[in-house]
Amino acid sequence: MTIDRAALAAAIGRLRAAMDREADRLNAADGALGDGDLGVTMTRGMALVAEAGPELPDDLGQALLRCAQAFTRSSGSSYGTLLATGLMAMAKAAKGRTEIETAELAGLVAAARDAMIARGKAEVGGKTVLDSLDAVARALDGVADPGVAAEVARAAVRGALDDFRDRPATVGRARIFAEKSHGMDDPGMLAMALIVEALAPPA
Amino acid sequence: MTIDRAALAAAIGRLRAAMDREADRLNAADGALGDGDLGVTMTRGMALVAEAGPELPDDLGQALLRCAQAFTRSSGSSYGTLLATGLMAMAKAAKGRTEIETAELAGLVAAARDAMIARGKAEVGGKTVLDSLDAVARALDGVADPGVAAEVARAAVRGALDDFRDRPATVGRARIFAEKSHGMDDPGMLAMALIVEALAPPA
Amino acid sequence: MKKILNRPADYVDEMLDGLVAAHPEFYRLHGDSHRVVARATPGPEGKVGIVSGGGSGHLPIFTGYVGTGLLDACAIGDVFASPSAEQMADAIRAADRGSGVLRLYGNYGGDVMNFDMAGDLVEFEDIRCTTVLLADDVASAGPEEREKRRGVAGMVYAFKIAGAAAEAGLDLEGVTRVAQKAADACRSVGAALSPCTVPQAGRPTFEIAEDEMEMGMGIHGEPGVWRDKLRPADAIAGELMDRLLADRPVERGDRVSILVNSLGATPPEELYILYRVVKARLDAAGAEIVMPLVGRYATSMEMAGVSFTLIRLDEELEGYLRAPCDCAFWSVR
Amino acid sequence: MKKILNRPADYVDEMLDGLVAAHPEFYRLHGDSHRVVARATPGPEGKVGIVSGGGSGHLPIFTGYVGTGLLDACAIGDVFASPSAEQMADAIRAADRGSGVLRLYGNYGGDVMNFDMAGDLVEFEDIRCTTVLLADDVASAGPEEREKRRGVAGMVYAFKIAGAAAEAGLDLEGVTRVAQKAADACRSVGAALSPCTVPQAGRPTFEIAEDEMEMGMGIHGEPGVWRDKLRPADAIAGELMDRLLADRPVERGDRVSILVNSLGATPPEELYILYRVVKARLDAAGAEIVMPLVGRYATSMEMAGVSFTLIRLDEELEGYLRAPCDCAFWSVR
Ligand SMILES: Nc1ncnc2c1ncn2[C@@H]1O[C@H](COP(=O)(O)OP(=O)(O)O)[C@@H](O)[C@H]1O
Ligand SMILES: Nc1ncnc2c1ncn2[C@@H]1O[C@H](COP(=O)(O)OP(=O)(O)O)[C@@H](O)[C@H]1O
Ligand SMILES: [Mg+2]
Ligand SMILES: [Mg+2]
Ligand SMILES: [Mg+2]
Ligand SMILES: [Mg+2]
Repeated sequence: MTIDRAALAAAIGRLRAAMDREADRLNAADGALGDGDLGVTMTRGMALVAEAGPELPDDLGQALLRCAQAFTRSSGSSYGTLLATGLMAMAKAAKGRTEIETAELAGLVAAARDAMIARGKAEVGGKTVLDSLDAVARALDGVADPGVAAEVARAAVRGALDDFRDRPATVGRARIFAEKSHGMDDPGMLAMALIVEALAPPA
Repeated sequence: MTIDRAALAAAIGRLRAAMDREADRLNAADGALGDGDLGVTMTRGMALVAEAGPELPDDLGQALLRCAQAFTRSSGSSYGTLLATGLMAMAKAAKGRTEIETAELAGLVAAARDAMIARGKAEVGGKTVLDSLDAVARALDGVADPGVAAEVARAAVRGALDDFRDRPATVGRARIFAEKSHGMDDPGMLAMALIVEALAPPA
Repeated sequence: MKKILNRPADYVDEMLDGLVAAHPEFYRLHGDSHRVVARATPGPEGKVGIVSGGGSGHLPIFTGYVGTGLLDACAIGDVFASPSAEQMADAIRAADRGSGVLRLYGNYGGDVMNFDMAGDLVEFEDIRCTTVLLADDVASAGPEEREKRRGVAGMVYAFKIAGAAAEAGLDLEGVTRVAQKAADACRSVGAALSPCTVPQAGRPTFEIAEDEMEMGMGIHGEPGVWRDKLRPADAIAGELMDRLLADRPVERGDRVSILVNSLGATPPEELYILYRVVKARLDAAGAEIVMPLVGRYATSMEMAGVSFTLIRLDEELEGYLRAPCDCAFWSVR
Repeated sequence: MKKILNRPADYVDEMLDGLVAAHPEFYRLHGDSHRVVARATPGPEGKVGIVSGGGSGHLPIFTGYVGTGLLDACAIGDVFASPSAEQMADAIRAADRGSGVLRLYGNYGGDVMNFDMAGDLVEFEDIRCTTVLLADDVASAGPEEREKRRGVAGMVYAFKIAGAAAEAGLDLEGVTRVAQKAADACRSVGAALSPCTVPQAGRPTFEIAEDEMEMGMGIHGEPGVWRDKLRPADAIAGELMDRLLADRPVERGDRVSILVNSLGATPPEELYILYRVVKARLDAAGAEIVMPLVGRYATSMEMAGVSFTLIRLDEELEGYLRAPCDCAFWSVR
């Protein structure tokens, strides 16, 4: 299976539904360590992305750029801006393409991760969304089968949550709750787990 | 007995001591219905009057003017300003005199009362210091014997307190506590009772 | 509310020390009572003087408005307490440039007695004085007893307009007439959300529940017209406007200015939310808004709440309102 | 604290509506996001533009300082939240007069990401951008990590000085250099007494006992260096000065300006009480105070507390600090 305009549109629909469903959970997770707006960020952002849905161009680069722009318009929250940054990097890589193979996914996720590192000036290992993306990119490396890809990606985001749960937050608003953050999921990592699970649902 | 410079100086001493002694009581009475500064007003004012004491001129008009000025300097509280106003009226009446007879006291108190009515734009009957002075002026009318004068003056200020205790306050800060003021002494009337008792102590 | 202070008894003196230290180009202490503030550079010889005075705790009122095109001097008492007659007399002396002095202040019993007494004191020195009282708070008495009303933020307009008239060279009668016209043209009303603490008393001026407000309350916590649950901003603004306009309706074509004033803690963000309604109401009534003022112009330290002051302008008042003025808290050019 | 508002979600939009309605001579909304405020009359063609931006709730920061000799445009987010990159890009577009735009704002992660992203967005439109970050809060990181410090009231000086440099006709490099010099010359520190409430959160930003204060707390309630019983004014002022001077000592003959700033609810009376100590300390150190600022220049709505900002001036900075500026909240002539 390759990813094309139709697959992207379907994924957007699933993502939007997932974010609407999980908004309260994300707000609560962010409320414990930050300002409690992560659910709002994701539902608002995905609503704007979904609006663009019906008119998505076939060029996947252009299509991903539209998604990125929806996030730059919808809010100024860190997560939204980082997602926009990651989507833009993926858009650049996909420019002119109407189909993308599973084998290319690892590279795209890594590109997003690296752009987000540059934007946010944080590093992998700091208990942020970067660690989720890093785990997914590494898990996908060399995987060409769609089903396997979905499975390892899901396992990777969940694994990242488990690996970092007992570490202190080091970045963003959560940093001032470094003590308290032990044993708690980073809200951005949790959001990425929900995103991956919506993009790659179990068969 | 006539009133002269020496008698005035002695009276000032007694008044100052009385106000120092009763300051808390006056503050408390004013605190219940106003801003709670009446004790401060009286102790500060009498301290300044007492400072002027040693150099009091023989001219009782001039001497009373000094006392009035001490009150205009010491504070801007209503009571201090009214006392200064009354003292000035008495000073005017006593100008050039070195001795005052008991029989003249009623007229002097009435002059003070009238000047204070003009200054404060309130009327007799409103449960204020005016009612105390009015009662004293009326009681002293036609009294020439110092001992009798002292006795009727004391009786008059106490009587005024009793007569007005159950009426509502109508003037000054206490007015907004008209309801609450039933059964409570007006702080300015209470102060005048203490003043009269210090000026005319029981034999 | 918490306060940053040293000894409560020193609050006012230290505040004034800081004020003149920070703005020596505007203010100086006059005389030796330490409670009279005068212009750093006196107005020109022959200018009519304007003094005001009252209790501390209302900055910029009163002292803050000493400046060009505003007041010449000011006597200031303890927090919420009148200055003494002698201090007021000193302020009159500082303000006098040989052409007499207007006493322009709020209608509070103690202040009135002391300013009257101060007038008696300076009479001996041949300083001519007139008086204009602000009695602009419509919640404090009905229209049939207007002279009993408290003076609140209307003072800001009166200081500005009378100050400009004096600067323009009007004589004492002229300045007094203009000030009286300005005072008569002002209507104010406020709503309080939380009290403030008088330093020497050490406790809040009144008690109010965490979800309540009081409509029509005075700036020292004098009782208002109702107390109830806190209402939405638009309802509060609507009722304040209702009360102002009921007391003195505006007519199509009227020119007005409006002051949307914070009592202290209420931030400008909230004043601007209220201003939308103010503007919509005056627009709907067909009035033209001139030089609206939004901010902290007359306060009660850290009290939360707002007041609105509406002034109806004629050509003369508008001219003086727009004239230049300058002090540490307000400058118009 | 009680707030005067309608729906919390409308707080910022309604505030901006009121702001532009009250002061159309200074401000207008630009674009259709409703969150970009620009000068009513744009600066002259060829002038370097200056934009700022950040969360709402800090008036006059940020929006209030759009005006002549100050900012050209500003993007403003929800209370204490960054505006979006697209809104910042719009502010940059509004500010551009053909000679590039300086982004001048406080060092907060979200704002930095968004302003960087905004720069990427306008790069396609050939608008040249530079960046100067304020990182003046000495309590937020040690001197060895200065670039990690939060940006607080130092912005006021930076806006004023950079704004004057742009008005004077310096090019983008020149304005950026002057802004960076001003930012580097600023040190700030604050103390909080009580929190404020973010409308959409509906609860205080932090909890603090009725008799406590927190030294070094950030303007959004970020933790400070100690929390203890409320101290006397002179002790608070002394410690704030100690911290500023420890981070960057002044020397005999230095020319400095100091901002004694209220975080919102703290009244000017208390600022002046503090100013006595500030002046005594700087006098004792042999520094000359130029144009001291005392008031509410950078706030957190109804938060009680103060901050001090000390800036060391050279001839160039002092000239730009004294240059004229004009907006609804501050005017220098
Ligand atoms: N500089 C950064 N680099 C990488 N991830 C970050 C950074 N800042 C925040 N995040 C991620 O974003 C999440 C918080 O996002 P969000 O709630 O939008 O932040 P805010 O509301 O503070 O702007 C964090 O849990 C973290 O995963
Ligand atoms: N206008 C007035 N006329 C007569 N007496 C007055 C007047 N105002 C106040 N008083 C008297 O003064 C007393 C209060 O004095 P004081 O505490 O000095 O007032 P405040 O602190 O409000 O200035 C009252 O109890 C009353 O007797
Ligand atoms: Mg958040
Ligand atoms: Mg946020
Ligand atoms: Mg009293
Ligand atoms: Mg009093």
